[in-house]
Formats: sequence, C-alpha cells, structure tokens
Amino acid sequence: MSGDIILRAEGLKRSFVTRKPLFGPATVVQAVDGVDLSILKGETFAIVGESGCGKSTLARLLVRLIDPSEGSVWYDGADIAQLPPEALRALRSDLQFIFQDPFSSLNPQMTVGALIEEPLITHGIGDKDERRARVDDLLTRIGLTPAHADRYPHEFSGGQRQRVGIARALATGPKVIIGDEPVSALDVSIQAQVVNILEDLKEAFGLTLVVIAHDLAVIRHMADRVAVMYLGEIVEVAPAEGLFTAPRHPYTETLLAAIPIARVGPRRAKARIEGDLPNPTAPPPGCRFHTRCSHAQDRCKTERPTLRDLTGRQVACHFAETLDLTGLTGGDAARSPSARARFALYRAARAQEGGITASEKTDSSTKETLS
Amino acid sequence: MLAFLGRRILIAIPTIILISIFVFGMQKLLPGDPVLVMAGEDRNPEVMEFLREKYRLNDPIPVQYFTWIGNALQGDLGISLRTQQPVTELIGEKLPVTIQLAIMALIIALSIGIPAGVLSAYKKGTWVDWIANLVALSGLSIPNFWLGIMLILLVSVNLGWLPASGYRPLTDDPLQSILTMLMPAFVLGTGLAATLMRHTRSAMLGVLRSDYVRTARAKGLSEQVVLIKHALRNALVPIVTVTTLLFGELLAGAVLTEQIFTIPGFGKLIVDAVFNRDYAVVQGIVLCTGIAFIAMNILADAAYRVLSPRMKDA
Amino acid sequence: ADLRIGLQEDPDVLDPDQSRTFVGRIVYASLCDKLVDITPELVIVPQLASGWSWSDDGLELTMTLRDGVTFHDGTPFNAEAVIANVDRSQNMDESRRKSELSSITGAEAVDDLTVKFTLGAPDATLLAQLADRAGMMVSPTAASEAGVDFGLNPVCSGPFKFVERVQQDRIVLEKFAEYWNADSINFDKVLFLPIPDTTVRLANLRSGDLDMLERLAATDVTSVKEDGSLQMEQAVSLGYQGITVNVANTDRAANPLGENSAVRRALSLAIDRSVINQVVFEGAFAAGNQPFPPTSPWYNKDFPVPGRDIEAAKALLEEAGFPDGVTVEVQVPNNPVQMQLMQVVQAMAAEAGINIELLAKEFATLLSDQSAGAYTASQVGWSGRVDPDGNIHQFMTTDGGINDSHYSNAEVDGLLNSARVSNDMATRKKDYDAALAILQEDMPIIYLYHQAWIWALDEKVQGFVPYPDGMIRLEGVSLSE
Amino acid sequence: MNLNAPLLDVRDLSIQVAGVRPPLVDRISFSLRAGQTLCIVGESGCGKSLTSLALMGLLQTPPLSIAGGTAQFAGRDLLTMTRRELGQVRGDRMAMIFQEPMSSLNPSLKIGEQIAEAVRRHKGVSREAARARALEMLERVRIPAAAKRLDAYPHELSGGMRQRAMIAMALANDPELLIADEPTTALDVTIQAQILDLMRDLQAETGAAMILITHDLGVVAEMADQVAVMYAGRIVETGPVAQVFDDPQHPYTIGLMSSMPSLGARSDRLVTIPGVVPQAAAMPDGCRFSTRCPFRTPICDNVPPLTSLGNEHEVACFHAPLEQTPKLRVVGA
Amino acid sequence: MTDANATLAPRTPSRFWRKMRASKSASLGAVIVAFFVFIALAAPILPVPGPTETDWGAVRKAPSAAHLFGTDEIGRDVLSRMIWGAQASLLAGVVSVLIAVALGVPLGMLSGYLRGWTDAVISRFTEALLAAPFLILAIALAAFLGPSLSNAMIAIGLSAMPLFIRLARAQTMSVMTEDYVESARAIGLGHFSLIRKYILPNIFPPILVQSTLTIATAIIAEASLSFLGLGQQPPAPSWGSMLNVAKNFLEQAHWMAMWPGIAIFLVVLGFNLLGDGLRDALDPRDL
Ligand SMILES: Nc1ncnc2c1ncn2[C@@H]1O[C@H](COP(=O)(O)OP(=O)(O)OP(=O)(O)O)[C@@H](O)[C@H]1O
Ligand SMILES: Nc1ncnc2c1ncn2[C@@H]1O[C@H](COP(=O)(O)OP(=O)(O)OP(=O)(O)O)[C@@H](O)[C@H]1O
Ligand SMILES: [Mg+2]
Ligand SMILES: [Mg+2]
Ligand code: NI
Repeated sequence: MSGDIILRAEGLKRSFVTRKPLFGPATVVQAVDGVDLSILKGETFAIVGESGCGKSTLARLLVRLIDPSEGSVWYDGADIAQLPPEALRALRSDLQFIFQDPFSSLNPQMTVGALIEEPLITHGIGDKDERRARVDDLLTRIGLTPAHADRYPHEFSGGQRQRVGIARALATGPKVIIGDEPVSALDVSIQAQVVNILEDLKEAFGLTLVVIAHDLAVIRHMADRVAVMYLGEIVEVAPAEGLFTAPRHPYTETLLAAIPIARVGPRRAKARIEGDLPNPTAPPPGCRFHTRCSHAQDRCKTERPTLRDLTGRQVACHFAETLDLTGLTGGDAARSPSARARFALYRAARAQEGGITASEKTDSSTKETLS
Repeated sequence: MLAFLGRRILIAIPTIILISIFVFGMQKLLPGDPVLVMAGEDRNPEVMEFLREKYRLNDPIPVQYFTWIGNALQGDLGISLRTQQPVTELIGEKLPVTIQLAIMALIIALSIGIPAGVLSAYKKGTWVDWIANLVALSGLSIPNFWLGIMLILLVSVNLGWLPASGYRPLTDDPLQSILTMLMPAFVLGTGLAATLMRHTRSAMLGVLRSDYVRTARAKGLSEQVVLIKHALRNALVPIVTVTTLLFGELLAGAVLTEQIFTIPGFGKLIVDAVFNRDYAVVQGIVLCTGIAFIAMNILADAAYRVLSPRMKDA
Repeated sequence: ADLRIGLQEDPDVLDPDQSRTFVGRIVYASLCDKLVDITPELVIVPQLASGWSWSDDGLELTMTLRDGVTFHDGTPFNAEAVIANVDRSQNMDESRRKSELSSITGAEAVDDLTVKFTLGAPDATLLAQLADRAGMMVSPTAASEAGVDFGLNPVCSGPFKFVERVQQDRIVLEKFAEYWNADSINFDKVLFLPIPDTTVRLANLRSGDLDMLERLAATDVTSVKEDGSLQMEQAVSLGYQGITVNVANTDRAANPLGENSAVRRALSLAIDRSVINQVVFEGAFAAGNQPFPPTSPWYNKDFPVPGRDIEAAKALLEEAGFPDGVTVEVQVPNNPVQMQLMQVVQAMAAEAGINIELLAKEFATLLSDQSAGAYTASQVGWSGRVDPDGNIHQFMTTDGGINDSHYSNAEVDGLLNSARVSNDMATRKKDYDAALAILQEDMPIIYLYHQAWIWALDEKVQGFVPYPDGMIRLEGVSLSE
Repeated sequence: MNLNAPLLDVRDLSIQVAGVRPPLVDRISFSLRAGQTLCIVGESGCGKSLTSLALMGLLQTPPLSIAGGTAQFAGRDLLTMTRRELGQVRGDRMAMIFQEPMSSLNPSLKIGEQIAEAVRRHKGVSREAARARALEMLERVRIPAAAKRLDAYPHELSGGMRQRAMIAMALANDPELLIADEPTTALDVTIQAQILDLMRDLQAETGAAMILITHDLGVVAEMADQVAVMYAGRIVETGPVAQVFDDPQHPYTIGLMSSMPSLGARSDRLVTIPGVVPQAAAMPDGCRFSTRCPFRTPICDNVPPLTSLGNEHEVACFHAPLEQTPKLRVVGA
Repeated sequence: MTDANATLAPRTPSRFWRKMRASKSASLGAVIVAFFVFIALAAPILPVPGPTETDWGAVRKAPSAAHLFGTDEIGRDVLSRMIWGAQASLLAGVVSVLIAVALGVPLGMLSGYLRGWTDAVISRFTEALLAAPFLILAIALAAFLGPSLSNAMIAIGLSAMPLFIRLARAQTMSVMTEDYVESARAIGLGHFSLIRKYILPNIFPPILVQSTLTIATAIIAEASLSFLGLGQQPPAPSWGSMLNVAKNFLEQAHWMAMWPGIAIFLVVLGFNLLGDGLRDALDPRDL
C-alpha cells in the first residue's frame, strides 16, 4: 500500500473497569486490545465486526474522545494522545466524528440549526449570514429542509436525527470523518444520498473516511479497505474487493455468510457460528476466535496469532494461507424481471425529467460542492 | 466507594480546621466585648481585666486560635463564658435534641414534599398541580413563628392534645419525646417540604418526558412504579442536593422554631452564644455543624454516584 | 407538688458572686437565702440575720445570725460562714460583687452566731446590698471545693436545693427538708423553664404546662384579666428605662443633643409619656422622669412627670440655636418592644423638629459601643436596686462605673457621695432632691418610664406576693386543689 | 373468536401534531394475524415509529395526538383503553422494541433489573425467578458474559448490546404481538441473524404476530409475510412480501429498492430519489409523493386510493402499473 | 422547499415569547409581579396616608373604612406601610437572589466542570460558608458596612450562595455524563461555549426553582437583618419587619401578620409561576 498515512494507531489499548469490589481485583473489559492501524489519506476505511468488539471504543480513541490506556495515535505527525487541550480542540475541525446514538448525542436544548452551526462558530468559519447559508445548504444535502433548522432534536425521527449528526460533522469541511454507524438508521434512499455526498466530498477534497457499519453492502459499496475486528483485536485488514470475494480469516467468512439478501426466501447459507460468545472480561487464550471457529486446531487454543502481512492484506490467523474460505459471489441476480423492468422505467423517467442517472455524477442534491 | 469515602473523610480534617479558623477570625472581628457582657451591671475594671487575662482575650488572635485548637485537639473545647459549663458537655446535651428535631422535620418534609412534587409534575397543568403548588408556596411563605404559635394555640391551648413546648429526651420516654417534638418538626418540615416539592416537580417534569420512562410504560408497569422507580430515581440529583443542604441547615438554623417551642437545641444555643460573644460555645457548635455539613456533602456526593452511575466515570 | 415557672430568659452562671442577670436572681430567691430581705414596701427585714445594729459612727455593723440553719450540703451556717462569704465576694478574682461590698474592710466572728463588719466609711447602701446577691450565703465547703465552678452545682441555704440544670431548657430545684422555714414551703420541686417568647410563655400557662410566669407582656394583660382560669399580679419595678445621651464620651458627644442640654430638654418635652405608656404598654407601666418611680419615697415631687409641650420644645430648640430642628441618632436594642417604644418617641419628636434616626443593634454591640462612646444616644434602662443609690450613683457621678454618658458635675458628685454615707433618710432625701433638680436641667439621661413586673399565674396558685424587685418568693405560696 | 380473525386490526389510524393541519400519519390501515410478520418500510420520518407508539398508547401527548381510527387487538380497541387496561396488556401480551437503545434504557438501573421487572410485573414471579428469566433472555440474545451484564448499567454496554438488552426486555414475557422498531440496525450481521432467528423461533413457539420496522430490505425479504411501504404518513403500497419485492408498483417503492447498494461488484454511484419529503404544512393535498415523482400527472393532485391489484397487493398510485402509463413526461410548468 | 412552516418552526426567540404568552402560569405570574412592581414604584403617588404617620388614637385597630388594612402597633396605616414596604422587600428578595445566583452558579459550574482541585477548593469554601453561622456574618457586616438595604442584600446573597453552588455543581456533574457533551467535545467546542450552550441550559431548571424559592427567604431574612442593624431601619417599612413585629401581636392584631404574609405569598407565587413559565418556555420538549 502506498500513499500518505493520515491517521495511524500504534498498540492502542483501552480497558474499562466494570466492577470494583471492596476487596479483590476489579473486573476489567479490554475493549480495545492492541490495535495497529494506518489509514491513508483519501481512502475510505471501514471497520466491521461483532457488536461489542470495540469498534466504537476504537473510533473514540482515534479522535481522543477518550484517552487510551496504552498506545498512541498519530495524526499529521503529532501524537494526539499527547496533545494539549488547545491544540486538540483546533484539530477537531479537521477530525470529525459521527455518533452512533443520534438522539443522546444531540443537546436537547438547541435547535438543529444551532447544532449544525456550532462547529462553524467554534472554528471561526464565516460570518453570521454565511453560516446560516451553509446550515441551510447542509440541511438540504442530507435530505432535510432549511425550515427544519428551527426544530429541536426530539421533534425528529431517528433517521432524521442521524442526518443532523452527519450534517454537523460535515460542517467544518473536515479532512477526516470518523463515522460510528453513520448510515445505519437511515432508510435506503436517504442512505444512498448520504453515501453519495460522502463520496463526492471524498472525490473533491480528498476527505478520508473511517466508517463503522454493520451493513456490509454499504461497506462493499463505499470502502477501499476494510478491517475486521473481533473481541478488541483486528483479525483481518484487506482491500474491500478482496475481502468480500476471498476472505482469509474464518471470522470474516462467517460475517459474510450472515448477510441478509434482499430477495424473498431463506438466507443464502446457514453458516451460523457455533458455540457461546466469549466473555470479554476473560477472553479465551490463544486465538480469540478458536472457541467458535470450525477450522480451529490445537495450536489455536494456546498460541495467539498476530496480524501478519499477506499479499495485499493482513490477517491474524495461523492458517490464513491454507484455509479455503468462501466469499461473496454474484451480484444482484436477486431481482425479478418485473422488478428490474420497473427500475429501468424509473431511471428512464428520472433521466427524462432532466435529472440524473446513476452513472452521471450530478445528483441534484450534491451538485454544489462543499467548501 | 469505600476508597472514595475514605478519601473524602481525610479531606474533611483540613476543611474543619479551615472552617474553625474562618469562624474564629470572623468572631473576633465582631464588635462587642465578651467581658463587657459578662461584667453585666458591675463594670469593675480590675475584674474585667482579670477575666480578659483568664480567657486569654488579650492575646493576639492567632495565639488565641492556636490555644483553642490545641486544647480542642485534646478534647477540650473550653467553657461557656455565660454559664461556665464545659462546651463539650453542652454539645453532648444539645446534639441529640438537635438531631432528633432535624430528622423528624426532614422525615415530615420528605414525606410531604416528594409525593406532592411527583404528583404535581405528573398532573401538570391540572387543578391537582395548582393546589399542590399553592399549598407548597404558602408553606414557604407562612412564617414559622406564625404557624408555630397558631399550632400551639390550637393544638395545645384549645385542644390540649400535645404539650405546648419543651423537650423530653428520647431516652426518657420515647413516645412522649416524639409527641413533644411533633409540632416543631411539623413547622420546620412544612417549610422545607415546599422547597422539596418545587424541586421534585421541576426535576420530574424533565424526566417524565424521557424515552426510558416511555420504555417503562411499554413494559406495562403501573404508573406508580414508573413514577417512582424510573422517573423519580433519575430526578433525585437536585433533590438530594437540596435535602442534604437543608438537613445541614436544620442542625444549625432552626433558631426561631426552637425559640418558639423552647427546644434546647443548637439553634438557640448558638444565637445566645453569638449575642453573648460566648466564643468557645460558638466555636464548638460551628465545629459540630461544620462536621455535619461536610458529612452531608460527602453523603450527597456518594448518593450522586449511586443515583447516576455514569458520574463515577466522569 | 411541683411548681413550674416560666422565665423570660435562660439565667447565666448560678453563682451569686459571678452572676449578672435578672432571671438569675429569680432563681436565687428559691435557692439562696440572703442575710437580709426586703418587704414589698422595701423595708429591710431579717432573713439569715435575725437582727443587726449599727455603731453610732456608722462604721460597724453587728449582725446576729439565725440559729440552726444549715447549707444544703449540711455545712452549718454560722459567723465563719458569713465571713467566708464576704471574703469570697470581695476577693475571688471573678467576683462581680466587689464594688457592692467595697465599704467592708473587716469582718470578725464575735461568737458563733454573731458577726461584726467593720466599714472603711459609712455606707447607707450596705444593708440593701446584703438584701441582694452580695448578701447571699453559699456553702463555704462547697465554694472552696468548687472554686470558680461553683455555679455548675450551687450549694446555698435557701428553701430549695439545686438538682439539675439543662441550659436553655430547665433548672430544677427540690425542697430542702432542713430549711429553717420549711413549714412555709409547700412545693417538693420547683422547675424554672426559660421560654423567651411571651406569647408562647402565656400559651404554656394556658395549656397547663406552666403554673406561673414572670414578665407577662403588657399587651397580654387584658386577655389574662379576662381569662377566668388565670390570675395576674403586678408591681412597679425599682428600675427605669430612658435614653442615655452621650454628653462627653469621646468626640461622638459633639452633636446638638450631646452638647446642648436645651435640646435634651426639648426632646423630653416633645415626648408624651402617658401616651407611650398607653400605646406601648397598655397603661400597665408607670410614666417617669426620674431614676425612681413616682411612687418611690425618693421621688422628687417638685418635678412631676411632665406633660407633652411641643411649643415649649420648639422654643427650647430655637433658643438653643436650632430653629430648623436637629437630627439625632439613637441606638436601640433589637427587641421588638424597645423598637416600638423608640418609634413612638421618634414620631413624637419629629413633631417638635427633632428628627431621630434609629439604629437597631444587638445588645453586645450596643453595650460595647455605648461604653466606648461610639454612640450619640442610646435607649437603655436599669433593672433597679432597693437602695436609691443603686439607681443613680454609678450613672451620674464622674467616676461612676456605668456612667457611659460621661456626665460630670462636681455638685452632683458631692450630693450623691454624701447621700450614700448618711444613715438618715431625711438627709439623704434632701441630697437626692438637690441632685435630681440639677439633673432635670442637665438631663444626661432622659427618663421615660418605669417597667412593671407582671406575673400571670394559674388560678390554683395561692399566696403569691408581688415584690417591686421582681423576685418570686415562694414562702407561703401553694397550689390549691 | 374466529381463529382466522386478525390479532391486530388497524383501521384509518391518523396521528396529528398540535398546530399542524395535515396529519403526520394519515388514515393507515393494516391487519395482522397471529404468527404473521408485517414489515413496515419507508422513508425515514414517514411515521413508522409514531404508528407503533400509537398502538402502544405511548404517544407524547401533547403535542401529538390520535386524530382518528381504531386498533382492535384481540377484539379490543387499543386506542380507547384506559391507562390501567393498557398497563395489563403492555409488556405482556404486546411488547415493543424501541429504536434508540441508549435513551430508552434507564441510565440509573441495572440492565438485569430492567428486564426482570417486566417479568415480575406480569408473571408475578419471585425476584429470583425474574432475575433468572432476565439472565436467560440475555443469553438468548447472545450477550456475552450475560451473568455479569445483568449488573451492568446501560452506559457500560456497547450500542449493540444495549439494543439486545432492549430486545430481551421485550421478549421476556413471550408477547403475542411484538412491535420491533429497527431492532437490528445496531447489530452486526451475525448477531442480527441470530436475533432474527430468535424472533422467528418465538413466533413459531407462541404464534406471536410481529410488526417489524426496518430499513434493511434484506431483513424484510427474510422475515416478512406482509410488507407495507409508507411514505409521508401514508401507506403507499402493501402486499405479500413476494409480490412487493418481485412486482413493485408504486414509484416510491421502486425508487427505494433501486437505491439499495448491491452486494455485487462495486457500482459507481447509488441511485437516489431526488428531493426531500415536504414539511408537514407544505404537504400536497393529493398524492404526497407527487413532489418527487417522475411519473406525476395532474391527476396526482387527488388523493390516490389504495387499490387492489389482486393477490392482496394494493397500491396507492393512479399510474399503476407503470408500464400502462402512456407518457412519462414531466407535467406542469 | 423554501417556504418554512410558520406554525411548527418559528425562529427561536419568537417561539420563546409565544410559549411564555401562551402559558397560563407565566401570564398570571407576570401579572402578579408587575402589580407589585407597580405598587413599589407608584407608592408616592398612591392615595394612602404616609407610612410613618402615626395616630395614637388608633393603635392596632382592625381593618376599617379609615384604615383598610387596619393599623399597626403604633397606629400607622398598614396598607400604606405595605405599599411603601414593597420596594424594600422586592429589592431585598430579588437583588439578593441575583447576587447569590451570579456568584454561586458560576462557582458551582466551575466546580462540577473542572473537578479536581478546583472542585476541592470551591467545595471546601462552600462548606466553610455553610458552617459559619449567618448571624456572625450579618453582625460583622452590620458593624463594618453599616445599616443599608444594599448591605443587607449582600449578606443575604452571600448566605444563599452555597446552596446555588451545590446545586449548580451537582447538576453540572450530572449533565457532564450526557453523550451530547461528548459530542460537543468532538466538534472541538471550547470550555466557555460548552458551559454556556450545553451545561447552563441543562442545569437551568433547578436553579430557577431555587431562585424563585429563595426570594421568599430573602424577603423574610431582610427583617432579621434590620434587627441586627443591617438593612432597612425603622420606621421605614418592609414586609419582613412588619411580619417580625406582628409576631408579638398575633392574638391581639392578627391582621398585622396577615397582610405582609399574603403579600409575600403572592410575590413568591408570582415569581414561581413566572419561573414555571420560563422553564417550560425554555424547555423545547415542552409544548
Ligand atoms: N414530538 C414531535 N413533534 C413534532 N413532530 C414530530 C414529533 N415526533 C415526531 N415528529 C415528526 O413525525 C414524523 C414521523 O416520525 P417517526 O418517528 O414516526 O418517523 P419514522 O418513520 O420512525 O422515521 P425513522 O425511520 O427515521 O425512525 C417525522 O417527520 C417527525 O419529524
Ligand atoms: N464506559 C464503559 N464501561 C464499561 N464497559 C464499557 C464502557 N464502554 C464500553 N464498554 C465495553 O467495551 C466493549 C466494547 O464496546 P464498544 O462500544 O466499543 O463496542 P462496539 O464494537 O462499538 O459495539 P456495537 O457495534 O454494539 O456498538 C463492550 O464489551 C462494552 O461493554
Ligand atoms: Mg458501537
Ligand atoms: Mg423511527
Ligand atoms: Ni403519484
């Protein structure tokens, strides 16, 4: 992999104390357990993984919303884990975050307009009118209207709130956006709009995106590279295409197998994982996935695999080279002929309307560039 | 939690010393001469000078302070200039009275104020809300002396149900003791109930709209459980703050009520002591109430951690 | 039977040699006998001393003592005990009785029950002093054991002995069986309960939680009178209330009121004393213009209580050079009655062009400001003494201990000093009259009224006799069934 | 009662917000038999959550209120039940999984307690039994170290775990009707698959009916018997899942489905539906989608009725089926 | 999509005023408060006898045509004294609360926001203030500052301050745990803005409640201070001192306590209703 590294994590660890009894040792969750990452300028980097494996924690660490227990995060040549508060604050206009929970992360006392305008004020961008215009513009882009600016978060639906969070992150024109499930609460049409916006921005300004998402279709669509996490560790990092078509870690394979397909009928493969989920406060020794891995051998129970370079990717599995794993095949042959015909009609109608087709990148809602 | 408490108690010691310096200094700044008060109708200069020497009132103030604190650390808080009674003994005499009154008043205040506040928030805008508010605010505006005297006139003089005033130690006759203190506790309690009610109402209004209250309702829980277990619990932070402060104030500040019901507690003692410039007594009581306030603050901080588990991480 | 008495305040230390409060004396009346006592008419009568005689030169006082008296701790009462008591009063460092007994230079036991006091100079006031705290006999054994802490557990020879005291709550005394006059004592126990609020004190009496109370508020007199289950007794006190003017105490005296006696007289004339008595005290007290009440034999009848005369007051002001009126500041203790009084005075004075600015102060501040001369005028009073000297000498003589106005007039000094050494009533009266005549002119204190002690009692209480000294003497008092 | 009678029958349900004339939810009707799953899909903000809250009797009133309609649940109208009666039904026979797992969990109560109390309330079991049930439920929703998590506070859990705790809470009493408002959006696909399995198992065991609100058309395809597509407060298309997926009729449904990223090789750009949903007050009187519809004609100024195309497939569009619409030109100036 | 929906989404300030106007309690509160403010200001021109005019013939007379509210212990017209006392009482109530809030809330927020040693220092300071008897403070201030209403307000303000410090601190700590505070940090918001926009509005309700309650305490406290030589000196009227005096005539002249009591009640009610309205208007979740 070439290109400039914009964000780099080294040996990041973060633990939480969940219970501290009067006597005896505290119970500790290693939410993130030794993560090394390099994110390249301009790429879209996705993090996927089992719920609770530490994705949100990792994302928070990357922008130092929480302090790491160990390790360092480098942005632009500086270790942001060591940065003084002032410098860190200035940095935040470059480094934005979209929160997983859209409601609790919006101040109930502020209107949506004020919430979106706030980062602009904070970083001294524009005068009052410019900011107002920009807020209106942002609202429009995310599929709301300028009139929504005066409403309060609780008056919005879940998806609408999520979009407010996205608009907020976009406001300062950041260089890196870290999105903690930025589109999962959105319906597919809005999701499509937002994904398009993000891609346009990427194209226009070399925005770097780090996305956490559960919807692998979206990830496949957006991501350049994907990291798969399991129990606080990264088990595989690979270019999206490669990861989806030819996974090299058994957990990745399991994930892919579980993707629901928008076609009526039962799921494609019933490759459900067996065994209980391991306890994160007492992770299994050796390979953390061995308790649920159908390919596990004795070695996996004792020896902990490290992330190894494999052509074009990194995998943490002792048998990465030898295992024969299945990825995703085929596109959306899923759709019925009549449905496909309707889709074509629809596209045609929109084209005729003077609108845009999927191949011409001039979606009306993203026509203007964000600057 | 234990570590937290331990740490807080350790910090409390310098705080108490700080408080005692503060109060000592303030007292010494007051106009008025304790010896002049003590001398009374016979202002014999020789005697006055002797008393000044005896109580070391001629020493520089820091020296006076260190003498006092030195003795205090050995458990000697000095004697009352007015009655010559040792201050420790005095405190031992008054503390149970004061605490009993404060606790009874607080119980009354809590048992009126919180349910009223919950109800009024729940029924916001209805007549129930209006009545609860009007009653609470009149509880606040009716002066304690007025309520006190009216109660005495009604309950003791006309009906003869309860003794008009005085104090019976709890150890003497628990029932009688509680009965005697019922009226003053009620008078104090109603005043505080108003404050608690208004805070409860306000906090509940905020919480009642939250999603988790909706969740609780979705579980089919009875309104009572929803209100108390889910809503009230999350509304408790300001209530706890106010309650702990009020309790602290009850210990020291129930002067008027103590006066009217002739309850020999801290409030009256400290007022008399200040008026007589009986500095050892003032210091002694301040020490006590200071400890009480610190204890209350520790308690409040501990309660916050229980009530709002996230505060621990902050 | 028990008797419960409501007091207005909590007494201070219960050591006759150290105490200073009026309520303390009420407790002593049951706890500690004195060498002599007074009648309601202020005649001095025997108590522990069965008789006494003066030498002709007035320098020796010989007292015979009552036989068979013992202190509560069993120590016998005799000449030695008296001598020890005098010694304690005079020589204990903390004693507040020193000046009261300063005339005694020696005391000797003539025999077991006779004691002879030698005086440095004739002292007309001595017997009266011995009728009060200075004459209270405490057990020498207990006193020497307890020293200054005697007050925590006082031992005297009165009708009741000390049981316990809880500050601000109660003082409990119980009958002393060996009391020399035990037959006239009808109670097993006396409880003194300090209840500062007058309304509450009365409510306690009404509800039956008290049997009697002292210092009923004047405003409650009517309602008590109307209440068939209560009785009321009163006696005009020995003291007075007035406005003490700073005439020479530091430079704060430099103001029209302090510098000019005409202004003081004008103020006095502007005040309608009988209206004050009506408005503030419902007519229960006595208007006054001298240190003694008009009923007192020592009252100077040449200067009756003046009526209000605004014109005269204005004229005086004009004459003094203040035709446009004056402004004076008066400090007043922060109790409601005194404040009410002074607001009435304020309103009256204003009509004569004397603009009074009131300054409420809590008592300790007021007292220290007053003694330090940091005041212009001060509304204070005096609880009164049996002997006239006690009401005037220390206030008006140049070196008087409580002369906070720093009034100084050699003629007055001479008259008052000579009045205290004569044992002849007529001579003394002449001196006082002369002094009072001067004081009416100079007016360092503007006397306003004489308080009346008012007791309210349950109808069951029999045989209570009001005394002008405000004490509660329990001999002969009983509860009817 | 007839076995075939619907468990839930919603007729003409409308929901209003104070001060705004056009209802936020406009006369929607659907019915559901025991054992059936109805999936509601639609534009974010179209009123899906409001509909489910209304059924639970949990609308925030004021400002929201029910403007009309009925909702028969097992023969009784949910919308007219007293608070008491609702309390009997809610959490027991009928349960809901809320969309926002963080704010919907009580921050000061432990997870275990929050689950157990629903059990205690309706099943009248002991504290221990309820706790055991809570543990069982946490295990069923695959929360790792479930026994420990019983005593965790919501903020100590990851987003997905909170979501699962919510699910556990709703399922704890084996409800007859489960309303799930985006129950799996915060979950990774493996857990999602397990949870969906779990819900299906429950359905199989208890014959529960389920309303599933989701954006994930894959989930719809997998779970639904019936699908209702909502747009701006109205149901624009409804029918058996196969019908709607294989033969989408309404322009909005079509637009929605074509916006879905495919799992195939990366395509360049996603298709979108241009424009935004109008604000409530600016809502067109006729077809609400007409402001964004490429097929609109003047007739769309009237309210299109939900018309049946057979096979229980109904659509609210004057132009359906689209192939028969002669001209696909932009109408109006 | 440009024509905004006027009913649902008005600009923020107008929304606030609309809600204030629409609120029954706020309007009633405003009317009550305005009434008393008017009386306080208009006292000199109202047709009542002077507040210090005495009538020895009419001491403690019950309400009558001549004296609508009766007369006081030295024959002054109670109605007039009520009217003239309004100014001092309102000032004492409002200004001292303002002082307490202005000092207490920032300190409390700082304490809860920064935690650590700042919290320790401020908390210890608060504890010391709480433990020091009010009386001592008042007497000392009276001695050093002299009698004036403003000094009394300072004394009351100082003594009410600890409560506000504690309240603000606790609420701040509680708000600090909210996710939206983290989101504010994520956009790089400075301390000042964070406190102003995120913390202050969210800790506001209990502070508001306490302020409206403390007004009552302050009005009554002014009287005890004037007794200690701080504050309004006689014969100038204030409701508190009227109440204080009335204490001794509860049986003989109950109206002396009744009127000031009612006035204080009404003022406190007015402020509380206004506070409720304000609270509702400021809370976007309330309609
Ligand atoms: N309290 C409220 N006041 C005013 N409008 C509200 C209120 N609550 C919801 N709305 C509006 O009602 C509409 C429907 O909201 P709802 O929450 O039902 O949407 P939804 O379909 O669940 O969307 P999502 O998929 O994004 O959760 C939205 O446009 C929303 O803005
Ligand atoms: N404040 C906290 N206290 C205790 N444990 C915590 C805390 N925050 C997170 N954890 C634990 O850390 C682990 C990782 O949490 P995290 O939120 O990073 O997961 P995630 O990968 O984002 O999951 P999801 O996809 O479900 O959001 C979980 O086991 C969680 O319980
Ligand atoms: Mg997460
Ligand atoms: Mg929703
Ligand atoms: Ni149409």
